[in-house]
Amino acid sequence: MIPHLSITDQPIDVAAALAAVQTEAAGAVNAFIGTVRNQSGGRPVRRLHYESYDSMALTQLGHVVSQAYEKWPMLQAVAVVHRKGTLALGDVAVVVAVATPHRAESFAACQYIIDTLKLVVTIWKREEYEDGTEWVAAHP
Amino acid sequence: MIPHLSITDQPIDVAAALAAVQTEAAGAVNAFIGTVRNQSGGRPVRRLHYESYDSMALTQLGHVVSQAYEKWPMLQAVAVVHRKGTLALGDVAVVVAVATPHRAESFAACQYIIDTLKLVVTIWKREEYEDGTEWVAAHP
Amino acid sequence: MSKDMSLKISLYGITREIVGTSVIELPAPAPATVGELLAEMRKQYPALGELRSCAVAVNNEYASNDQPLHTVDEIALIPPVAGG
Amino acid sequence: MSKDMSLKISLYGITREIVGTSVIELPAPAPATVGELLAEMRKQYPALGELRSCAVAVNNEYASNDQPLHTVDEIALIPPVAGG
Repeated sequence: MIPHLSITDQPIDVAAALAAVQTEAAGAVNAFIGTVRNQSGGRPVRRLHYESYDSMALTQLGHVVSQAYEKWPMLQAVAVVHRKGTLALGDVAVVVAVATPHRAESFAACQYIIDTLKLVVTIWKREEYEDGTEWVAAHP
Repeated sequence: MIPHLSITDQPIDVAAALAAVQTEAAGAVNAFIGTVRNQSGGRPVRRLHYESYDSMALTQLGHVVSQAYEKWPMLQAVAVVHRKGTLALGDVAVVVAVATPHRAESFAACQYIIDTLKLVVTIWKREEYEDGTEWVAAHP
Repeated sequence: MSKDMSLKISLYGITREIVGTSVIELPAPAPATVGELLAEMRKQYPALGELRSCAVAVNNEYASNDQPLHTVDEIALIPPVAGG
Repeated sequence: MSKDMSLKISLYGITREIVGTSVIELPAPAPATVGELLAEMRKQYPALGELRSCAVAVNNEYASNDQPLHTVDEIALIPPVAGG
């Protein structure tokens, strides 16, 4: 099944991402939904901005999902949607949804994809505080 | 935050369960969605029936969620909705959704809740095949 | 513990099918403990002994074999659960 | 590898802010490898050296230091990512 991967500047439709992976052959769906928190390291956040190098982000995301299919051959379907642009508190930044016949693998595969996505996918986050902004993780 | 726990004979509104746990304080939501598979142990399934001892199921579910709050004090919100009655292939049987400030704990807490729910919550499943029905897990 | 009491036992899933009703009343003298209740039910309905497990719940909690039973208790047989 | 070529480097996030533009063109003779490109960029923009990391991507893939560069390549600096 072709994975459903996208990077969008529109609000993420979580229900659509979940629907994209549900099949009658897979009894287990695990989904991770990352939303904008009102603080970061104890500092109040007002909103944030994601910048994406889209073509590379999708290429790398494709690699991550391929690796997941290799690790968990029972994977039936995967959807990953990442938001870019300006997000308000509570907005959905990313959704990862996977479907498997059995439960444990749905958790493991979903966690692998979000963990690896965060390491390699070319998206950058700039947090906006009361008194300025910062590119997250840029400096040691 | 009071957990959102219910057992219903109506179709489960997954989006509502997810919305019930999302807060601006919790950046991570993990959700497990169990759906009706078209086969069980290689045998084609036509549909299935869940029977529930509601008052005990909700009591035990409350215990499971309390244990999760003890194990993961950072848990911000939990929702569990279980369907009962007759379900068609692909129907959602159960949703567990949890919200935490950080990612790893959302996976761990959600998996703990669904794994433990399956051990102690008083709901019984009867699968219907081409040629009969069976109470799942009833016999050795 | 007096045995001069009756007990109502709720039945679900396969135990309901085995017993043929969703509530069974055991007249006095009824079993005084969970263990005695299970022994009595298995004697009357041998198919219960073929289940993978059969627990007893008292007032919505899983009960141990030595727990005493009272007429006012909400008692149920709990065959192997299969939610989720 | 000839150095008689120019390279276009795309910049994102904090590297875009440091360099002050989203695409920079390095005229011939341009760096011949990823390693040479990084050295040249860090010389021109010392603030790049203060980042936690700065990788180079060639045609949408992470590249090693010894990878050769060509005019037709899609080249980008990749500061520490922070998606999710």
